[in-house]
This record gives sequence, structure tokens and C-alpha cells, in this order.
Amino acid sequence: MSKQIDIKDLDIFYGDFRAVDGVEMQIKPRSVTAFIGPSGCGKSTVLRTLNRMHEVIPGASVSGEVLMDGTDIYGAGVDPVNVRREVGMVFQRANPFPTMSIKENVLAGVRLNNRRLSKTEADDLTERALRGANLWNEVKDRLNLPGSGLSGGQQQRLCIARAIAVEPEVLLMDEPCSALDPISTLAIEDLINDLKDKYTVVIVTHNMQQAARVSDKTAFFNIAGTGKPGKLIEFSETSTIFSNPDKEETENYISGRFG
Amino acid sequence: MSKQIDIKDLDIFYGDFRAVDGVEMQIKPRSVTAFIGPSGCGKSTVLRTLNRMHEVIPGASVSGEVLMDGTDIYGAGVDPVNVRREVGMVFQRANPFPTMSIKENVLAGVRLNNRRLSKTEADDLTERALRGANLWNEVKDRLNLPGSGLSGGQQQRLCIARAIAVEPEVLLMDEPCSALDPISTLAIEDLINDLKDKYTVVIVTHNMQQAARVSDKTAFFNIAGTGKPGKLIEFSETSTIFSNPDKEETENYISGRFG
Amino acid sequence: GGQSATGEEASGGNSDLQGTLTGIGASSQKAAMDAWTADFTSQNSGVTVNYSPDGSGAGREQFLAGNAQFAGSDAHLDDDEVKAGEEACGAEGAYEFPVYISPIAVTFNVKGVDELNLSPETMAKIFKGDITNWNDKAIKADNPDADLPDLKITAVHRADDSGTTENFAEYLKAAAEKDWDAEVDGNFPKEYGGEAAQGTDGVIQTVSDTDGAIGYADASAVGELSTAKVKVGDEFVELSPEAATKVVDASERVEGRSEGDLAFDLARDTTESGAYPIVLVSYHLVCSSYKDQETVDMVKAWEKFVVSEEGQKSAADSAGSAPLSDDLRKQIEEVIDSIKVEG
Amino acid sequence: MPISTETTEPGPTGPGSTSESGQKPPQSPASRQQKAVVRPGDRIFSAATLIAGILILVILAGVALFLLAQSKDTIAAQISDPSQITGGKGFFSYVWPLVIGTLISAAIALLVATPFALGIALFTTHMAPRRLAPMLGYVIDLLAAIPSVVYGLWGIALAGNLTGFYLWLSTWFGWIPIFAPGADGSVSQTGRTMLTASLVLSIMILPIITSLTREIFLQTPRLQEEAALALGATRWEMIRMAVLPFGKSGIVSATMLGLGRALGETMAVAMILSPGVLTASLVVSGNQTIASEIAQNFPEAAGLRLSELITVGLVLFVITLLVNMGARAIVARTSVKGS
Amino acid sequence: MPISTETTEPGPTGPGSTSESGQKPPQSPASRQQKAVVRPGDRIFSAATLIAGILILVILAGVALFLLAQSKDTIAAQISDPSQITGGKGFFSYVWPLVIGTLISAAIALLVATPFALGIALFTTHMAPRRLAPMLGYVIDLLAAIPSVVYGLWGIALAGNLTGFYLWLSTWFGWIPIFAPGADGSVSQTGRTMLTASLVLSIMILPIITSLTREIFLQTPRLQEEAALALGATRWEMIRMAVLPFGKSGIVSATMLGLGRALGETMAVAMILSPGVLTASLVVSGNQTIASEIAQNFPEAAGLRLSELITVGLVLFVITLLVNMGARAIVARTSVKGS
Ligand SMILES: Nc1ncnc2c1ncn2[C@@H]1O[C@H](COP(=O)(O)OP(=O)(O)OP(=O)(O)O)[C@@H](O)[C@H]1O
Ligand SMILES: Nc1ncnc2c1ncn2[C@@H]1O[C@H](COP(=O)(O)OP(=O)(O)OP(=O)(O)O)[C@@H](O)[C@H]1O
Ligand SMILES: [Mg+2]
Ligand SMILES: [Mg+2]
Repeated sequence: MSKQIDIKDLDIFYGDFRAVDGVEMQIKPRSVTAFIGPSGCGKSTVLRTLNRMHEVIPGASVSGEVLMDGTDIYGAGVDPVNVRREVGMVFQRANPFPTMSIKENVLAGVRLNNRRLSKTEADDLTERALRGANLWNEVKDRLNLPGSGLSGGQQQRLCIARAIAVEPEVLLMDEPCSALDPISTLAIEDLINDLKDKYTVVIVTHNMQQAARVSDKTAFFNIAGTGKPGKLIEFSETSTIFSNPDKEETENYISGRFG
Repeated sequence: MSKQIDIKDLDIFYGDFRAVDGVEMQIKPRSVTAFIGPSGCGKSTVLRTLNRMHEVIPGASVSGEVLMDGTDIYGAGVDPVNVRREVGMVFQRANPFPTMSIKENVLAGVRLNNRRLSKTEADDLTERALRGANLWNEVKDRLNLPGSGLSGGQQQRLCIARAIAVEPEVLLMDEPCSALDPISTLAIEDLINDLKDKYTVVIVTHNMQQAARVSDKTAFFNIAGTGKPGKLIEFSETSTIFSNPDKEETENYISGRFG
Repeated sequence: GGQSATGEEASGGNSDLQGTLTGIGASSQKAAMDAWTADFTSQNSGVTVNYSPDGSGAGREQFLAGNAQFAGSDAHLDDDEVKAGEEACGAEGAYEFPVYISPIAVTFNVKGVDELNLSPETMAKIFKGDITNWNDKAIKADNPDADLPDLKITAVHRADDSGTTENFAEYLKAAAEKDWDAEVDGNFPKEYGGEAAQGTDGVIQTVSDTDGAIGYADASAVGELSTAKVKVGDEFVELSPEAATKVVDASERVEGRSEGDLAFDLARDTTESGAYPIVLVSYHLVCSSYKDQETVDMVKAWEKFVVSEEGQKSAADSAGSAPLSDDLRKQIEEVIDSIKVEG
Repeated sequence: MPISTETTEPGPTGPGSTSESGQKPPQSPASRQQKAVVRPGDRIFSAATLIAGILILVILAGVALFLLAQSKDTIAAQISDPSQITGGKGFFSYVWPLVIGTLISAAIALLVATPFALGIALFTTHMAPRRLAPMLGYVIDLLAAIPSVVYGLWGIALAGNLTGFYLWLSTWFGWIPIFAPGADGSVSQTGRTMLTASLVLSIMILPIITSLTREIFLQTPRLQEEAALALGATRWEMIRMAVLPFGKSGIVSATMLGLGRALGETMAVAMILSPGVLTASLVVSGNQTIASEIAQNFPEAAGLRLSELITVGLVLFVITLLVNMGARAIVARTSVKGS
Repeated sequence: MPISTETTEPGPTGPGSTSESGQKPPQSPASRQQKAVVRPGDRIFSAATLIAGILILVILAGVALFLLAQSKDTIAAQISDPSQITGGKGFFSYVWPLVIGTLISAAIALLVATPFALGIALFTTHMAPRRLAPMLGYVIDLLAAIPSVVYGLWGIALAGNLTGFYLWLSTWFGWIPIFAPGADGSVSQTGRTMLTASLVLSIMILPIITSLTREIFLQTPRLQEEAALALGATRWEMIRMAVLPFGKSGIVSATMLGLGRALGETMAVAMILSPGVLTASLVVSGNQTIASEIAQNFPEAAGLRLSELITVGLVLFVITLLVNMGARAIVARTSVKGS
């Protein structure tokens, strides 16, 4: 069920602007990979190329290869829709559908896949996904109210529930815990731990401890200066990155001796 | 320049739903107050009542008093516009104006106050505010490009810059560092430290360490269960809250032994 | 009032005619046409008569192109069209004949003035914009007894292209040639200025709303407004159906037309006593021959009904037209009788 | 849906709740209160929009009063002697075929134009290549500016070419009443039928609906669209999940505006339709709309007849109001609660 | 502005850049590929919108061709013998006063209606109490459905009441050419002037502009509005900061749609305006618009005259296109780069 991702010489552009340059990376199936780095270095940008959401932005383009189990998702004849069905995503900014109820929000992705769900299946799935995202208790009485009446952190967890409900083979999470309190954060980290038994997970985080806690491997991105492209500086086992990084830049960032 | 805020028996509603119940609090001038608590307990809601942004939501209402230097901002004859000119706010979700350039975004609040700015004053102010928010280096070459082309963390810092540019007497910040890397986070914390020399600062955060680092006093909110209103559980010196809280609930939350 | 869209189900019939007659033409005939079709189809329940009031020009054009069995027109065919008629309707060409006479009233709205006499010259000068005040000498001369105010004259003409304008202008051109130097046309000469209004109704409404206004319009629409008497010979003639009929009887037929072409050159400058010269003659155009007997029978029955005393009366009731004289009717009936099957 | 009216209504359970109404600044003494200058822009703006709002009501009242005042003769006639009314059976039997005709033509026009317009709007906003989209915008705006008389002329030309199609329709679908041939077994020979008029109407209202929905669809929040796409939605699914729900109220408004135009369109229908008694079949001549009835008869109308026609106009006014309110009520009922 | 067309254009510096085009799924063997069923909804949708887009072009081409084909007699006459054309001085001297008249009336109508419409739209979306707002919506929709012939009748009634005002205008502002009295020192006695017609036109286009802008303003993102309010913006400032910039393209579209209606409106102008030669003054009778010229003359027109009128319609078509493109070009130039 899980997939291996090979990123080869990936350059990413916003119009003329080269935002990220020459990323090479191999993400193993059934693992958690964390992206860390200063704000604006291109973490979200790289993440969005993994399910071809990058190209949705007007003028944006990529060059290079992203292989999923050996097939280039940017190859000719690949339908991005199929890529996105297998690669789920949680965005940096929570974006529940405001016109749908909480339950419909959770089921939105499943409904897309043309799966017919009986009422009980739908209810079960909703509960399972919301429990996974540690939101069930807070919303179980108002599943039919719109998702827009939730607090910031609740919306973020709703988006997580929506993404895991489709059981994607790869799950990309862009700062999934940024608006969460420590308890919810722990719950999400547990969730990630469970998920990696079956799926490949990539997570962007600013929280070093979180990266250290949940990830098997960590990628450190950095940017040389304004207008310059972001680069992948180092990509290794999380323990290596945090205890004994190869590059000085990494060490400086980890230990807060940067900038 | 700074103001004292007295909150007296404040109940906050979304339509029929009582979201927060009976808040009593005294926020001293020239201090930093942190709001902590689990997601959905009403932190943002309380914060938004302090500059009357709560009532902007359809159906929302409050009862009780919020005194700023002794004047009830919900009193008859008080123009919320005047309240908001003195009480700046950074939202939980970054919201730069997409049609304005970065520079216009920073100056938006100042321009409102009918202050005539010379070109140099405007440039100076822009630089000062952006430096304060630790964004200057990243955007100094593209001040005239739209604010919507920034990364998540950059947008958040842009909103901080916009809020501090007007030099409000009270500054409310709703998870200002949620999308920021540790370096930017430290910069914002320094900023908060500087600000408190002159202004009153209230900050919502999920990061206990951050609360411990920057705040003088901490308010812990909690919610008894779904559908119940959030309540202010404890409000004391930050050191007390984190080392020796009065309530068991607080201690449980701080030490992560909750839920 | 015309016939409503609801119409009434034809109740019974007394002929075995079957089919549809299509006519296109002047919208001025619409009211009369509604009355005619209602009466005619109640007597001939097998016949449907469709009339599209697309305008005289369109009617003539469509008819000559063979798209309609008959046409209604506010003007008779010109020489080119007569030739075209020979192609469309066979050697004898198209027949045309008046179906009703519609007097055009010169109507005015001046407080305190109920009667007004106008000579053609004065009328021309007023509509031309040369006389601009009601207390003008020229008007006084025609109305020695009237108490004419010092009031600006607002002369109102039709804004749209219309047979009414064309006939009115034709009259002025004939009776006051010196003063009316514009070419006669369905459009009122722009260079003369004045106020314009769309349609008969527009003119009437403008005149009734404006103190000091004068206009010309189909007599049936005048309602409560006063109408001017027009100088013919030495007397001032009041508008009436009889007076209108008289002028047609006093007119000559257009020269060089076939027997069946009852087009008239109206005697606008007639001095015949009691004739009212500002009239519009509405024609019907039919073919001298049609492809089949059924159509011939239908057309004959229809047109005979239109010019019959009964038909003229119902037109007079519904459209306020002046009936044809018996003399003229006889001539027309002869023409109708000569319609035959092609070949 | 983000609706923002700052004026709050007090929450029912919040007894002492306050709302933002007063204008005086807080009485705090030594602060930057002098900044709270009188804001003339704001005053002017409030006054101006209020005046605009009132003026529009005044205009509408003016039109309504005009219609009512002119209708009094008809009402009097209807009460004293209904046989005076055209048709001889009183006002209601005169007007109801017109009402039905109007509703039918407007309904057909809407049914044809709305899906079409939504399709074009979606095509320009979400499908067409960047360069083509503005071109299509021009085309739509152009269609909006063609005078109705030109549409009428064009419709007449079109009518002639539709007879064959109508014959075909009546041959194969004649069992459906709306396509039934006439009593003599044939369809209109001129093509000037209700169906032709309605089709031309639908083209006339197309630009309105398209323009409005296009603008709304363009404003769909990116985040919503991205959310749908990231779930693996195809374009159509993304449109169903994000674009259409967001645009719902706009679509309704656009349809209402188009409906208004269809109900009120005069010239084109008057030119194209060969009016007659009410018939179910749309491919034979017959039927009539209110606006066309007024246009065709008022040039020769006077006195009671004119008053009748204006009363018919008043009836249209009322119909529009009812249709509008009905439509919006239905839409409101089917929306997600609380959104 | 969030515009989302998924089809990307390759970035200039990204040589090997790819774009989403193909339809085949990735060839990964043992996965849930069977889920990638043929998605008929998507196919149908793509095809349907494409067809709608093409059909609209076909319709426009149909109208344009119709106009062109009918214009050929006029063009021939213009080349062989210009004196045949109405007025006797060739087509251009016949048409240009009409063009000017049309542009003037449309311009006045727009100038009056646009601020008014924006005011009402803002009032309903951001000022009016919750209960009142939908009522105003109905009012606007109602105004849209009043047939133009009723507007015409109403305009005529209105005209009579405006003469006093026009006299006042010409007395005090007669030095401005557009308010100058006529040659005889007086203004129109009937009030049926270009100014009256334009004012009625402005009321006719008001609902269109209002409806469209209202829908756009309703969609202003809450977050933007809150951002402005939190900075201490008054309502008007909030509208200037958040609502108007967001609605800009919608406002332009609404104006264009209103312009189209104003340029093409036939019946009302024909009924109200007392046409005549071109004059600068708007308070004396005179001037004429294209649509009204066509409507007033086509019933009696045949042959060359009919062709002339349709050619005039073609001219209107071209004008609309030019005005539209011009307006959008100006707007595009004044927008923030890159947004
Ligand atoms: N617009 C709204 N309408 C109705 N209920 C709301 C709305 N916004 C928030 N709520 C509810 O009010 C409660 C408090 O929400 P609030 O946003 O204050 O939480 P919070 O403490 O800021 O949480 P978080 O840390 O997740 O941002 C929650 O139960 C939430 O679901
Ligand atoms: N839509 C866009 N158009 C143009 N440039 C963009 C756009 N989005 C992001 N960028 C730029 O691309 C660079 C990388 O952005 P990205 O969002 O990937 O950063 P990030 O690492 O996710 O930062 P953060 O931690 O703040 O979210 C930044 O310089 C940013 O300004
Ligand atoms: Mg990011
Ligand atoms: Mg919050």
C-alpha cells in the first residue's frame, strides 16, 4: 500500500522565480520524513510538488523528476488527478469546505472516489477519521453543522481527518500541528506513528522536538539570501541530523545559532 | 501610552451558543499576558472581544464589561472604530490584503489614521515595522509585489508588521508564531519584549515554553466538555502557573497529563 | 380596441372554405384587421387568417416575394414594384385597392381655444417652425374671433417612419408648395425641427400633456382633444368620415396602371366643397391569379368581406376609419371578381 | 458564506448584550483621542448609500404608483361592467392566457439559457486557456449590447429556418403536448412560434447570467479549490465541491436577473411571435406574452384599452415579485443550515 | 485575485517543465489503480462546457454574419452612389450623429447608474439591517423585470414633470453647452429630451449593475474585512480597503453589462426621446440613438432602407466591441502588477 518516492534534480519555479533548486531525495515507504528549515526556504513548495499541487498556481512550473514507485508523476500521460488520489495532503492553512457540514467535510474525499457508502459505513468512517484527528469528542454533537464554525485548531484537525479518511498511500502534512495545543499535538503525533505502519508520511514542521519525536529521516532546507533559491542542505536519519549533522549550516540551525 | 484592561463577568455567545462564560481578569499596562488552553476552549474568542472584533461575526454577542483604563468599551456611545484604532490585532490566520503590495500592506493601518506621510517617513516606517517582524531581509527587494505571493510564515510576519506599524496601545496576538521557524519565533519574542516597554500585549499561544519565556502573567482556559462553555480556570503570574499552579486542572494541562 | 389575444372560438360557420391566409403589412391596419379576421372567421370557420403587422414596406416586399397571399399597405405600389408584381403574380400583375380611408386629424392643445381654423400655408409654417407663437398674425388672420394666447407653439410630429407622416406631408406639399419645400417621405423632415414622438399614441399623449402643442394623428385616436378645421377652397372643413370619403371620390386614379390597379392620386389640393383632404388611404394588395382554386376562393371571399358594408362598418367601429363609398366599392368588387387561377 | 453586516442583532441568550451603534469615542482623557477626528468620508458614505437605498425604493414606488394610477379605469370597468374589457369576459379571462404565455416563454428561456450560461462561465473561468478567456468575455458583453430590435430581425430570419425542425419535432415527439401539431396536422409555416421566441429570449438573457456567474466563479477562494484538487478531484468534481457551492447565491441572483429580462423583454418577442390564443403546443402559432401584448397594442390604444394594457403591466409586476420570492424561498430552504 | 485555471503555461526559465495534460494513470502495477475509473462526469463536463463555449461563438458569428449579409446593399450603395443613402450624403454622415447620440445617452446612463448601483449594492451588503437587505434585493430584481414599454410609458409621464427642472438648469447652467437652451431661448416643452431618455436608461441598467456588484461584494473574504476592521477602519474605509479592491473586476463587468444594455436599449428610448438632429444641448429636443433609429424606422423600411438600418446595427456592434476592449484595457493597466 505504501510508496517509495524518489526526487531527482527537482527545480521549482514561480513564474520566472526559481524558488527551489536541485532537490535530490529518496523517501522510503512506511517511513516518516520531516522537512525543517527557516520560513520561506521552500518547504511547502517542495511538499506541493509531491502531489502536483504546485502546478495549480498560475505560472508555476517544475523541472526534474519525482518518481513514485519508479513512475515519474510528471511523466507524459500521467493524470495529476490519479496522483492526488494516492497522495493525500494537509495544507498549511486549514481549508475546510465552508458550505459542507463537518461530516460531509470528512467524507468529501471518499465520496470522490465513487465508493458507495452505506449510512453506517459513512458514520463509522467519520468517527474513525475524527477520532484519529482527536476531534471526535469536540464535534460529535454537531456533525451536521458547517465546518466554518470551528476554532482555528479544530479546523486544522478537521482537515487532517478529511485527508486520512481516504487512506492515501502517501500523506503530506504541512505544519499540521501549528494551531494545536500540546494535547492535540501529541494525538496527531500518535496518529502519524500509526499511519506509518501502512503509509508513507512527509511532514513539514517548525518544531524541532516534533521532528525528532516523529520522523525517521529529516530534510533540512535553507536559503542563502533573499531572491536566492531554497536548497536541500542535508537529508539523513533524524538521529544523525539532531545529534551529529554533516553540515555546519544544519548544526547552526538546530542549535539556534543561526542568522 | 499603555492601557490597563479590566474584564468583568464577560459571557460570550455565538448566536445561542455560550462559548465562554464568566471571565474576570485584570491585565496591567506594560505587561505581556499569555492565554493558554486546549483547542476550542475560547482563547481566540476572548481575545477578539478585547477589540470588539467578536461582534463582527453574524449573530455573535457579548454580555459583561471590558474596561480600558476604566471606560467600558462596550458602553453606550463607544465607537468600536476608536477602540480598534487603539487595540491592534494579529489574527490566527494570516490575512494580508491580496490586492495590496507588501509595502501598502504594512502602511494600510497608518494610512487609515489620516496621518500624512512623506515618502521617506513611509519608507522608514515600512522598514522599521518589517525589521521588527524579522521580515525585512526576505522582502526588501520586492516591497512592491503583492503580499499574497509570500510563504505561510512570511504572510504571518507581514501581518505582525502591519499591526505594529500603527503603534497601538494594546496589541492582541493570536498565535503569532504558529507558522514560524525557531529563529523567526525568537525574533518575534524579542519584539514582544520590546513592545511591552510601551504597550500592553496579550498573546495566545500553544507553546508553553513560549508562554513561559515572554509573558508576565498567564491565563489558563479550559472547557469541561463538548457543548459546554469555555472558562477561565486560573490567572496568575506566569512563574506561578508553570511551577506551582493553584488548580489541579492547570497542573494537569501544563504537565501534559490531560484528556 | 382590437381583438384580444384570447380571441373567441369561432362559433359555427356557413361556408366550406378551408385553409390559411397569410398577410403581412401595415401596422396601421392592425386594429381593423383584428375586427375583420374575427368576423370573417366566425363566418368561415375553416379559414385562418394570419396577419403580421410588420409594416407597409415589409408587407409589400414579402408579398412581392411570394411569402404572403395578401399585403396591407399605407401607400400604393410604385412603378418598380408594379413590375415586380408582374413577376410575382403573373401577367396581370398585382391588384391593389383601397380597403379603408383614414382621416388624419390636426389636433391641438391650447388652453382656452376650442376651435381653430388653419389654412395649408399656416399649417406648413407651423410644422416647419416658421411660426412659433400662437398669437402669430397668420393664425389670427384665419381665426379672427379666437382668443389666441401668447404661447410658444410646440409642433409635434411622428418620430417613426409612417404613412401618417407621408400623407400629411403630401397634403402640405400639394396645398402649400411654397412653404413646404422638403421632399415627401415617411419620415418627417429632420431639418424642420420640432418635437417628435413615437407612434400615434405618442403624438396624442405629447399633445395632450403639453400646453401649446399641435400635432397630426389618425383621427380615431384623437379622443377628447380638439381638431382643427382645414381650409379647402374658401371654407374651413371640419373632419368627418363623410368629408374624408369625399376626397377619394374626387381623386383620379394613378395613370398608366392596369385595370385592376385601383391606386389613387389623392386630390390633396381639391377645392370641392366639404371634402377633407388630409387622409390616408390604406390598400390591400392581392395577386391577379393564384395557383389553385381554393386560394382564389378564399382570397375572394376574404377581400369581398373586407370591402363589404359590414366589413367597413366593423373597421369604422374598431379603427375609427371612414367607410368606402358605394361607388368605389362596386369598382373594387369588380376587380376582386376577376381574380382567377393561374394558367 | 461570508456575509458581513457589522450591525449585530443581540443574541437571544445574551440579555445584556451590546451592539455597536453609538458614535462617541470612549471618554479616556489623556490619549490619542484627537485621532478620532470626524471622518467625513464615513459620514458621506453612510448618507450616500442610505440615500441610494431610499431612492431606489422611491423609484420603484413611483413606477408602481404610476401603474396603479393608470389601472384605475380598468378596475372600475371590471367592477361596473366586465364586458367592456377586451375579450368581453372581464379582465381575468383576458389576462390569464397572457400570464401563462409569459411564464412559459420565460421558463423555456431560463431552462435553455441557465445551463448554457453556467457552462460558458465555467469554461471561461476554469477550462479555457488563459488567452481565450477574455475573448469569450468580450463575446458575452457584445451579445448583451445587441439591440432587441436586431435580435427581433435575426429571430425572424431564424424562424424561417426552424420550420423543418419543428415539423420533425411534431412528427417524432408530437405525442408530447408541447410539440403537438396544430388542428390541421401541420406546424407553423412561418416558424414564428412560442418556441422560436423563447429560444431568442434565451440568447438575450444568456449574457446576463453568464457575466454574473463568471464573476462569482472567478472569486472562488483558491484554498477551497486547492482543497478539492488535493483530494483527487477532477476538474468537474472540484467545480462541484468548491466552485458551485460558493457561487450558489450568485447563480440564483443571475437566474433571477435573467428571468426578469425574459419576463420583461418586449421588442424581440413582439417582432418574432405570431400571437394568438393560448395553446399547449409551442410549435404552432399562438400564445402571447404580456410585454409583447403591451408593445403590439399600445401604439393604437387609447382610453380604457391603454389602461387595460397598463394593468396587464401591473400584473407582470406582481408575477415577478411572486416568482422571485418563491425562488429565493426555495433556495433558502435547500441551503446548509447555518452557513 | 484567485484565478484558477489548472492548465499551466510553462514557466519561461523552466525548460523541461511539465504540464498536466495527459489522461493515462501512472503505470504502477500493484496498487489501487482500478479506482482510476473512467470518470464520465468529467468527460461530459469538459465536452459540455466546450460545446457551450463554441456555441456561443457560433451564435455570435451567426448574428454578425446576419448583420453583414444584410448590410451588403448599403455597402454597395455607399460605393456606387452615396446619395441613395438616407440624408443623401452617404452612410457616414448619416450614421455619425446616431453614434454620438448613442454614446452620449449610454455615457450619461452609466455615469448616473454606476455610483448609484454601487451605493445600493454596498448598502444592501454592508449597511442595511439583516432583514431589510433581501427586501432591497427583491426591489432590484423587480426593476429588472419591468418591460421596457412600461419604462417608456413611465418615462413619458416623467418627462412632462421634468420641464420645470430643465428650464431651471438652462437658466442657471445654460453656459454649459449641454444645458444650453435652444435657438429660441427655451427648453423642450415636452421634456422628451436626451437627458430624460438617459435618466430612464440609467434606471433600466441599475438592476443589472446592482445585482452583479451585490453578489461580488457579498463574497468578500471575511478575513480581509476583519483585517481592515481590526486596523480601525470605519465601514467606508473597510469597503475601500477590502471590498472594492476585491470586487474590482466584478464592478468592471457589471458596468460593461450595463453599458451593453444602455447601448442596445430600444423601446424605452424610442418612446421617450423626441429625436432630431444632433445638438450639444441635452435639454432641448434632438439627438437620436442607434437602437431607437432602427426601431422607429424598420416597420416601414424595405430594400435599401432596411439594409441601411441593419448596417447601423452593425456599427453599434463594432462600437460596443471597441468600447469594451478599451475599458478592459484601461482597467488592466491600472491594476496592481502580478495580483
Ligand atoms: N464563528 C463561530 N460560530 C460558532 N461557533 C464558533 C465560531 N467560532 C468558534 N466557535 C466555537 O467557539 C468555541 C471557542 O472557539 P475559539 O476559536 O475561541 O477557540 P480557541 O481557544 O481559539 O481554539 P484554537 O486553539 O483551536 O484556536 C469552539 O467550541 C468553537 O467551535
Ligand atoms: N504563490 C507564490 N508566488 C510567488 N512566490 C511564492 C509563492 N508562494 C511562495 N513563494 C515564494 O517561494 C519561496 C518559498 O515559499 P514556501 O511557501 O515554500 O516557503 P516555506 O518554506 O513553506 O515557508 P514557511 O515556513 O513560511 O511556510 C518564498 O520565497 C516565497 O516568497
Ligand atoms: Mg510553508
Ligand atoms: Mg483560536
